[in-house]
Amino acid sequence: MPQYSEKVMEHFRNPHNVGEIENPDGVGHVGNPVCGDIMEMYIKVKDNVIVDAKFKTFGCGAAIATSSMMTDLVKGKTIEEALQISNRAVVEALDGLPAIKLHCSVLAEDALKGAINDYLKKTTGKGLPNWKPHED
Amino acid sequence: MPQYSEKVMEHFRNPHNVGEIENPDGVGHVGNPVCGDIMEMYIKVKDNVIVDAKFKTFGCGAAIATSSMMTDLVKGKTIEEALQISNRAVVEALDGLPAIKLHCSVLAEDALKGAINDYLKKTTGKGLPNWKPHED
Amino acid sequence: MEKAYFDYAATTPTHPEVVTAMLPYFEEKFGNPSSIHGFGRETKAAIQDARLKVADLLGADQAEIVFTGSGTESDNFALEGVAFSREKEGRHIISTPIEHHAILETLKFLEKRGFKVTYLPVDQYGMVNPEDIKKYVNDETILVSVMHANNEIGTIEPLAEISKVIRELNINRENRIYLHTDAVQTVGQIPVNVNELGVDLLSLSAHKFYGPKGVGALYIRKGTKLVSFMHGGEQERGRRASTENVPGIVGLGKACEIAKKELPVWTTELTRLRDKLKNGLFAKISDIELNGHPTLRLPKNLDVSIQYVEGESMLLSLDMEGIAVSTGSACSSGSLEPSHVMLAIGKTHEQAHGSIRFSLGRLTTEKEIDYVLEVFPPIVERLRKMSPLYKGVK
Amino acid sequence: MEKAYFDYAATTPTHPEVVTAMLPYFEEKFGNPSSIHGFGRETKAAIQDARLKVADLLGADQAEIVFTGSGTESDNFALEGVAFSREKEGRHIISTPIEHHAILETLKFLEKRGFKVTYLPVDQYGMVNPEDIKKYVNDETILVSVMHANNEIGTIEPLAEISKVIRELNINRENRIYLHTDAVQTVGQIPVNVNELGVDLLSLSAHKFYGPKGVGALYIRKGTKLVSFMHGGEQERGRRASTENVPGIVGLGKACEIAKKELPVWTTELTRLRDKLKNGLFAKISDIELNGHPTLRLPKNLDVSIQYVEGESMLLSLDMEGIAVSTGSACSSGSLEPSHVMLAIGKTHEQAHGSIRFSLGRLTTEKEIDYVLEVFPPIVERLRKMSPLYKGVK
Ligand SMILES: Cc1ncc(COP(=O)(O)O)c(C=O)c1O
Ligand SMILES: Cc1ncc(COP(=O)(O)O)c(C=O)c1O
Repeated sequence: MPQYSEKVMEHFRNPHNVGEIENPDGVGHVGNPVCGDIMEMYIKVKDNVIVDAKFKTFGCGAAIATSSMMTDLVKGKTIEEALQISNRAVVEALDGLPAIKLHCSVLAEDALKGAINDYLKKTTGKGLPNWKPHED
Repeated sequence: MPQYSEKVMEHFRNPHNVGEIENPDGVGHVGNPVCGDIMEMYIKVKDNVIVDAKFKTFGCGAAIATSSMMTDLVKGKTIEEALQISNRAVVEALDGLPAIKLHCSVLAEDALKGAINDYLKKTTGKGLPNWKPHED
Repeated sequence: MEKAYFDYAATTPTHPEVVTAMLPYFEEKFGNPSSIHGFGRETKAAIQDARLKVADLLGADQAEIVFTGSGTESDNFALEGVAFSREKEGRHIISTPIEHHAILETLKFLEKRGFKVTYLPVDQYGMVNPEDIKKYVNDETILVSVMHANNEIGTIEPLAEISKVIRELNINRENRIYLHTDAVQTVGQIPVNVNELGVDLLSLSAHKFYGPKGVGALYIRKGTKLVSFMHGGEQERGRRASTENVPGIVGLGKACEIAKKELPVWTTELTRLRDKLKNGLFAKISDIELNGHPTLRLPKNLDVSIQYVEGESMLLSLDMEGIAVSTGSACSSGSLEPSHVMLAIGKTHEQAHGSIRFSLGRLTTEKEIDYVLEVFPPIVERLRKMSPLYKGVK
Repeated sequence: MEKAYFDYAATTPTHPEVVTAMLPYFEEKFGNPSSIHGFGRETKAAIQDARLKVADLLGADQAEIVFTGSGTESDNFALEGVAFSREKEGRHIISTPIEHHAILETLKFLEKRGFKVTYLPVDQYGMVNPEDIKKYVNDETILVSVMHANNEIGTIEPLAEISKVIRELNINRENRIYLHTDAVQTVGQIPVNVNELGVDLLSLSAHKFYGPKGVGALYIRKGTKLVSFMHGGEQERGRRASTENVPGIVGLGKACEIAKKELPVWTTELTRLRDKLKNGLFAKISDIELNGHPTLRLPKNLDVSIQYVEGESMLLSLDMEGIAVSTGSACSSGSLEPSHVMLAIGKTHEQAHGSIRFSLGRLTTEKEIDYVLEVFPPIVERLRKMSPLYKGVK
């Protein structure tokens, strides 16, 4: 049972970038109801830069906060920069997560990679090399 | 651990008939340090009637109270009457004893019988038939 | 911020009269009940007085009550006590999949030590069918343990019928089957009588009905064979070692005394408030369903599954408004699995993850119910807007 | 009637500051620490704070402290926890014959379940010789349990030397021998540091040092293998199930905090008063002897055997004067055997039956000592006059 940081609660209370993007350039969809967390991430890309990102999440406080933080972090980043954002970066930006909630940050990383994969497939015909979501 | 009746405590506080009788007509000696209780009972007999009884006891509250009560009960009784006084009569006269203390009343009965046995031996040459103290 | 506590099934505030009853036993009447001197006799008498009150509430004899450190200890004591004292007669135990962890984990421990456990099926309300016991019983069966009411979904099990079935079976058996019930959620909350239920062993915990935390009791019917769980001194007639928690035991006694008096009022009032809450939520929130039995349930309990939203996020959102509830979602349990109870009654993972338990108590007010009805529907709405599962529904 | 409590080794009055610290956790801060909502977070934090205080007193890490329901539970937990988790590595345990019943009875339970126990010899003071462990250890040995100080005769065991011996033995072993100590009589009373003692497991109980009854703790050194004793929920990181006794735990924490500060004062003052009592009694009563070690003993403890008189009768006579003491006589134990400790150190039954323990505490006054010195010698005299054993002596 988690003790969340103030930062996590802030993002949970007022999550940034909630919603869908119409005609997105990439969509990532990860998780399933069995594990209790589902994330959808939408990105809009212009000149190789992520100009907008939004999410929809079914999940716990940590799932919502990591989604919110991840969308914050990627905005304005190039695709290459965005791919460097690890789940650990999200956790740090949130001032930490309880151990049993770390998997939520992995999910957020997966959702982003999924969206980028989708974007690359659409634009280059090839997705991220060897990419598939983590097993839960 | 015992919860004593008021009557037991009365006899413990102010035991009756403590001491020895000089030139007793009978002495009973029962118990041993291993079991934690030792009783000595002295009787003075006149015309087959116990005219005096005294005791010395090493033992717990119940041991002292039962000794005191037993000496009270036998005084004025004939030998035959005295032999009818069971440990249960002592317990009743004391308004009961905790279960783990019942053996003290048995000891008091034994001490009395021992004294009577001694008296009979001295006077008739024969003790109580088949008498020996209870095993502890 | 307004505060509204709806988690009485998790624990209750100690009743002020209980605290008052306990207080003298800390500084003033502090003797060890095993001591012979006056300080000890005083507290020994206090424990005995408490024992009478517990026995009175249960319709038991005082000699059948053993004080323990909690509901969990009572459960461990009952199961291990029977198992280890009767293993030569048989090593088979029957229970249910919806028991509290205090039962389930103890059964697992016993399974590792050579015992076999069969879990009775339960229906969609979590209800056991007493007749099933006949199917699962075998020559080795020494114990049946079925909880009196479920802590999560509130369903009350047919204990009297279960004990009837067992009594019939026992007629033709050499190794009598004992019946234990975990009544942690019922004692002090609905009428519980050990003879009407026909149980041999019954666990209770003080903090679930306005007594203090850290004290419980085990009812042990006369003649029931049971080895000690806590080994040591001769306390509790040699059945439970350790210096007695005198203030706690006195508090438990007082809680039983109060419950005995107040129970009828609590039951009617909680049923009324709970139903108001239920009707209000069902009117204001779509795609919501009740978990547990519609009528044979604890008056205090309202457990619902709300589709498209996850339990912890609802719980935290309610917490931000000062409302305390509980959830069967994995996310709150410290494990990654959602409530075993929800899964056992055939709910989907999604339903389990979306479950919220409101449990009411003697201090619950009409105003608190209104507050939840005002605050909760917009929370659900807001979280649903965020939920990818809700899309198709809009 | 004057009152003088000399039974602090049996239990202590809860410190007023401890009661004050506990009070808010009954009615106000009553949440279940396992609950995620604010009511739960509040009490979870309180428990964590208490854990730090216990760890601080013992020189341990907070993660090494598990709260339990009592000293007895800690003892049962330690022994069964090690035994059941390491039975594949070996089934031999070494202990002493002067342990508390909480240890001895648990060992008996384990013996019935296939474990072998060796009891180290003790000398006339109850002292263990650490070198003896080398003689009794075998390939199957998984645990040594030696109490830190004896509750009856006050002797302090050479734990640091014992742990040194075990450390040396462990160098050449695959199955490491664990060292457990029952420190119920020392924690909060003399300095206890888990690293200086070199123990893997240590039991303590709050009510022995001005904390509340019904709460204890087990120190578990990091990496120590141990199965749970109480099975159920995930409390205490899964090591001890059951809703936490929040007020009790807060009280234990406070008691540790107070002890840490007051310990040096208590120790000197109790030693002074105890020695005054001892010198007074030895001057005024003939045929009296000290039980336990003359110097390596608890400051609070004065245990004597008084010839020709039985313990319970002295105890009751003192009680009539308002003085509370304890005795190793059979007559007070509920069994017919006198103190196993007295017999183990080679005392005769008579000496055992004539033993009286005075144990002092922080509220003991000079005046109380004077009162005992005035009242007790005539009691002995009176009872000796009644004693058939005294005859030859007069
Ligand atoms: C049904 C049931 N059994 C057992 C327990 C355990 O009781 P305690 O927390 O007092 O150990 C609880 C509550 O936690 C419960 O609801
Ligand atoms: C040495 C020792 N160990 C264990 C215990 C048991 O502690 P508790 O009574 O808290 O269970 C005691 C006191 O009763 C004791 O003195």
